[in-house]
Amino acid sequence: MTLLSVEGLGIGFGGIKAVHDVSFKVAPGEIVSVIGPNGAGKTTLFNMISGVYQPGSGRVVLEGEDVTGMASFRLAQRGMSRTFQNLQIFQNMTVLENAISGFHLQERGPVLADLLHLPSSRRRARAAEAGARELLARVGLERAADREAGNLSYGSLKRLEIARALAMRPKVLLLDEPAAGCNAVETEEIDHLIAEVAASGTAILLVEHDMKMVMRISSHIVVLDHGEKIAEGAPAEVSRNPAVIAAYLGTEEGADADG
Amino acid sequence: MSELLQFLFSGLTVGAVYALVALGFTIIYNASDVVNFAQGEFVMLGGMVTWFGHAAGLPLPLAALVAILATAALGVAINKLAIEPARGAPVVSLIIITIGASVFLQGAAQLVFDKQIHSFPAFSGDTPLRIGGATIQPQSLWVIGGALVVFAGLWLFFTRTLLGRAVLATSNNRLAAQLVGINTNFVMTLSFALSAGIGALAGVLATPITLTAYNVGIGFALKGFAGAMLGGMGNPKGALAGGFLIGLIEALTAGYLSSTYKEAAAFVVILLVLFFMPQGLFGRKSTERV
Amino acid sequence: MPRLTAKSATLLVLAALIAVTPFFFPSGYYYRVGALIFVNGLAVTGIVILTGYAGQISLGHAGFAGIGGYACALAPTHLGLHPSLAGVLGAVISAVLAYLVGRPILRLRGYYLAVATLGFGILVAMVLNNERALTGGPDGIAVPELGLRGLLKDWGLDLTNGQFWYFFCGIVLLIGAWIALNLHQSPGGRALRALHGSEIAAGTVGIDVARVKLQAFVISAVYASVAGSLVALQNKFITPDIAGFMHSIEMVTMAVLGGAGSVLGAIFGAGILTLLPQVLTVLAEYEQLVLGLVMMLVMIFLREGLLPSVLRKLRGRGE
Amino acid sequence: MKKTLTTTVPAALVALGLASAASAEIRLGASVSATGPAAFLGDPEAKTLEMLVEELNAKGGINGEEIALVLYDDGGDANKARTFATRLIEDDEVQAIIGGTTTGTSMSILSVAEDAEIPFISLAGAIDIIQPVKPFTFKTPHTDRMACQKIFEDMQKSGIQKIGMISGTDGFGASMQAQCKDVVGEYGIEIAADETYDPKDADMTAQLTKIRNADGVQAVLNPGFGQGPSIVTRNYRQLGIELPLYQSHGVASDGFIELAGKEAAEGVRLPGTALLVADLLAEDDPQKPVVTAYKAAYEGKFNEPVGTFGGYAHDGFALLVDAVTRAGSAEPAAIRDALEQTAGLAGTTGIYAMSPDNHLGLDLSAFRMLEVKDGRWSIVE
Repeated sequence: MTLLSVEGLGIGFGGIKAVHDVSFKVAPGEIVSVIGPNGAGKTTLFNMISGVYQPGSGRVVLEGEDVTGMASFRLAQRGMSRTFQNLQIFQNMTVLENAISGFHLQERGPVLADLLHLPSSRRRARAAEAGARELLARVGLERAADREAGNLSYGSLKRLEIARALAMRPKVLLLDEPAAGCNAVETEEIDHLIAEVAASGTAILLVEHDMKMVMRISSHIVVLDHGEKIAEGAPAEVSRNPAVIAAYLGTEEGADADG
Repeated sequence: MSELLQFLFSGLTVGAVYALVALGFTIIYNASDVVNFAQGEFVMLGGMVTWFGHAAGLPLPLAALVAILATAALGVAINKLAIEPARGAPVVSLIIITIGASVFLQGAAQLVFDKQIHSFPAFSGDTPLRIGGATIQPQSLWVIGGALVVFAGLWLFFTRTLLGRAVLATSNNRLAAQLVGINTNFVMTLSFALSAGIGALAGVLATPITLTAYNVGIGFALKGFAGAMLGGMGNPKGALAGGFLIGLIEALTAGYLSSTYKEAAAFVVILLVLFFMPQGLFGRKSTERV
Repeated sequence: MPRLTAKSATLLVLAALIAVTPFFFPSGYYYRVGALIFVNGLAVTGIVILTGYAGQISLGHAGFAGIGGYACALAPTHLGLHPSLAGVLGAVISAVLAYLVGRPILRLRGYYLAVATLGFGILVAMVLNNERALTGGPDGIAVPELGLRGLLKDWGLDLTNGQFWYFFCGIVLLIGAWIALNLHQSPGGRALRALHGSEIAAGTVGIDVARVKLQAFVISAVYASVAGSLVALQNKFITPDIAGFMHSIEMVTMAVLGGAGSVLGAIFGAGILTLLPQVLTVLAEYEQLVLGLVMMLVMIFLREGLLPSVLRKLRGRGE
Repeated sequence: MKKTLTTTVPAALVALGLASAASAEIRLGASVSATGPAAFLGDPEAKTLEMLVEELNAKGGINGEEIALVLYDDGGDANKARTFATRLIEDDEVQAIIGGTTTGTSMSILSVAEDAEIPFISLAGAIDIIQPVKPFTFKTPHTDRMACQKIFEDMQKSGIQKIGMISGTDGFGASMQAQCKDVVGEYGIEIAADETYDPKDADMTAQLTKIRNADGVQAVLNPGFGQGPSIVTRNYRQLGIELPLYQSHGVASDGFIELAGKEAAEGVRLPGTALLVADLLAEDDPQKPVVTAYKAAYEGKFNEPVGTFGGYAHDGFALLVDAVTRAGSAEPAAIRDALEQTAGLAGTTGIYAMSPDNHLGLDLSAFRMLEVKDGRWSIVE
């Protein structure tokens, strides 16, 4: 069964093909990783799937519905959520509020009720707060709840972003380098978290440079180079693929550095 | 036909003033992403200082030169004292800082000079030129010529000189520019001096037509800002086109439709253009990096 | 729990200020200044929602104040509405107009949004200026008496005109502040602040950014409109200046100067900028000079605005 | 903390007002637009009032009492004007108010003054200020309507039947435009083209071309003040329009000729006051001494030409001084009664004669039709 299917997706910037004809499928509970050297087009691919960029060609299909180029808030309503390589945290809010905002689709209601502080508005807000606190506990940030989000460490912010993305109970979750900048312990925690989320039935699409992590948790790997898919398959298969090895050898340090 | 020509002359005269102001906006915006609402005050100062110098006995060209240099120096001072310390502030704060500078300069001008309306003689006399049944004042040609020369100069500067490219590089990516060894502080200083100088030049050229007083700046700033945005902020071509376009729309609306709502026409056109082209006519499309 | 007190603390401080300061008033004129501060505070509270919460700029909000003001002048004579209902009508018109105008222009960002809202404000001011037959043109137009003061007198509460408007505007400001504070911690307000933080991230959690921006724009337009109505009713006279560009700038400056992120800060800013020209009458020639300096200095050195910066300093010292 | 609060709050509040002065003086309030869009009018008004008060006090005041002038700058903003009027009355406790440079600010001040029963002498043009008559409100300038009438009378004499109008959209221009359109029919004159310009506009050739091309236009009238009329006059010559050009009293000053340029201004007519032609007045003209003295004092002190608007303030002050002198009291009600009985008072604008149903006291004879000849104002007879 396929939850998300990417079909021949491509985009160009100023005549340069950034991504060209990339296709793959993700099933519920599956962890699919997209890897490739720096500048291979991984984040661009994510931006197209999640509606930040309009694809130049191809289709994105979510649960049988064509959602190509759909605004990201509509994708969210259909169960797609994501995190960002360069954090997109609401710096003007507390940690708790960041997490609560992940519950937007559940807590939103008539704005008039919000303005007048009606019981319905309070009820929605309370429910969201309870959920948010639970999630913060799950990612180990419960004690930072009332701090300004801007004051957190990089690793904590990464986890906060994941918590926010999880708040909406996505059917498919796009994680763009969740472990970048995290130490070994934090990486392992994130590792567990991702596995746990996948186990609950969420499809996960992952971009990650930490190859050990990728090999450990991925059920399927897609390899990009120069915007094109050069290989695809189970971790063991892909790691033996000569084209993949060649691509990585070309940029030796690419395997560990941040993109 | 001669009627249309007359409207076009009117629009070009006024449009050239707007274009000069818009070009001033563009330079500072390119270097610092700041829209300097005090730009109009530079125009006012160009006119007022020239009048003051001329009235005090300086020959007109010398008075004009003094006005341009003094205003350029003032532009540098504004950059050093008000813009540089506020680097990284949100757009709203920057708008208020530059409007604050504008209010301050107006307040200073009314103290240093006075609240009367002033003018000085046109450069080439007041005998209108007749072209195809329409007339134009020689001073209008000075203003139109000034706008074109400044545009050409800027174009050459930005595309043909190392310094000009350094300014563009700074606008694209400040940090990267610093890394390749561009002195971005100098670029900023230069931009403010240039922009203020061009503003003052606009004042010098336009005053024999528009007259000047301590409070004329805000009007120029609004129209110049509108022109720059219509053309696409940051693009000299856009500033030139936007400025002339607003002048022409106003004149043609006044001529053929209603003089009461000629400014409304200009703003309706701006709203429509922005509706279909959110970056203005010649603006760069920006792609957000995430 | 602490958030609850922040909200009630703001309201308490405001209420106390409104109730207690009259005891120190040496003359009736101070009621007038107080009422002006409250009206400006109300308009600025709307800017807090638009700019402080949602991060959007408007340089044309005086246009809505103009609509609210002229509704009170025109609806009673032309439609036979009671002046208070005329104010409500003005708010409705402002809201509808904000909706229609906001839909296309709120797609714009930063300076482009600034120029578009500026254009809107100028168009409104132009219509008020030029449609002399209807609006009285630049000379202005008379506004009928609200009549509430007479009613209160019949009920045994005899206030001077100045006192009445002081307390009336004070109460409306309190209501306005209460609503804005409600919004701050509500789901809807959180969505606004989220898009201020990051529009892209707001989209990924399902926030319909365009729709939420429009909400903020409409709500803030209603604030400006009601403030405009209060000015008109209080002065019993109105001129197109109320919709002018400088008034729009004044509103934004008050909010940002005091601290657009917080309702109390913005009202504080309204107070400062309303008092400034009154204090500076002794040095009238220097008024613009000082105002310009204040605007620059506060924005450069106290970026969050006067009140938040001062509070932070105090707190910093306390710790 | 508590202590500082209780002492600083009242101190700050007191700082808002002026320290209240001794009571053995006449307290005169003024709110004019010394800055803002009407600064061109309000600035000479403020200067005139300050100068005249100083002069009078140097001479010993009225009835032995000095005048204390409290002057505020309302920036042309009606809302501010109302605040200052409230402040003048409630806080400064003035006995009379002069001011209201624009119609909007005058309307704001008058409603406060009427409520408090303080006499108010407005310096603005609109007829609405004194019609219907309000007990405590008076004004010194001619109404815009009278200016229109004076101009149309002159046009009628020259046999002009069709005119074009080009008006500023500022308060002055718009108000006069409306009044002129209102009375033009009485003179058998038709307005064939009706154009406007924004006070900040730099070029009016488009509007003037339209007027020129309108059928059968025999003269052009330009109500407005500030730089607009100067630019209109220049553009008029630039386009080579040969028709008579009428300006309004809004630009009645030597400054206009200077800004428009002597050549362009040549032949322009406008309804002006005696002030502009002080040296041309007959020796027995009752206005001659007043006008000559004011002109000499003002131009000597401020080194800029006198204008109609400063003259309005001069007359407002003269009316007040005259009323207080006659009343022998500076009680607001007494001043009001005396103002209403003003008779034969020569001012710069005209000779004032008030009555219970006329709070202006000027008629058309106060206006003189002036024309620019050889770069100077001259009287048309």
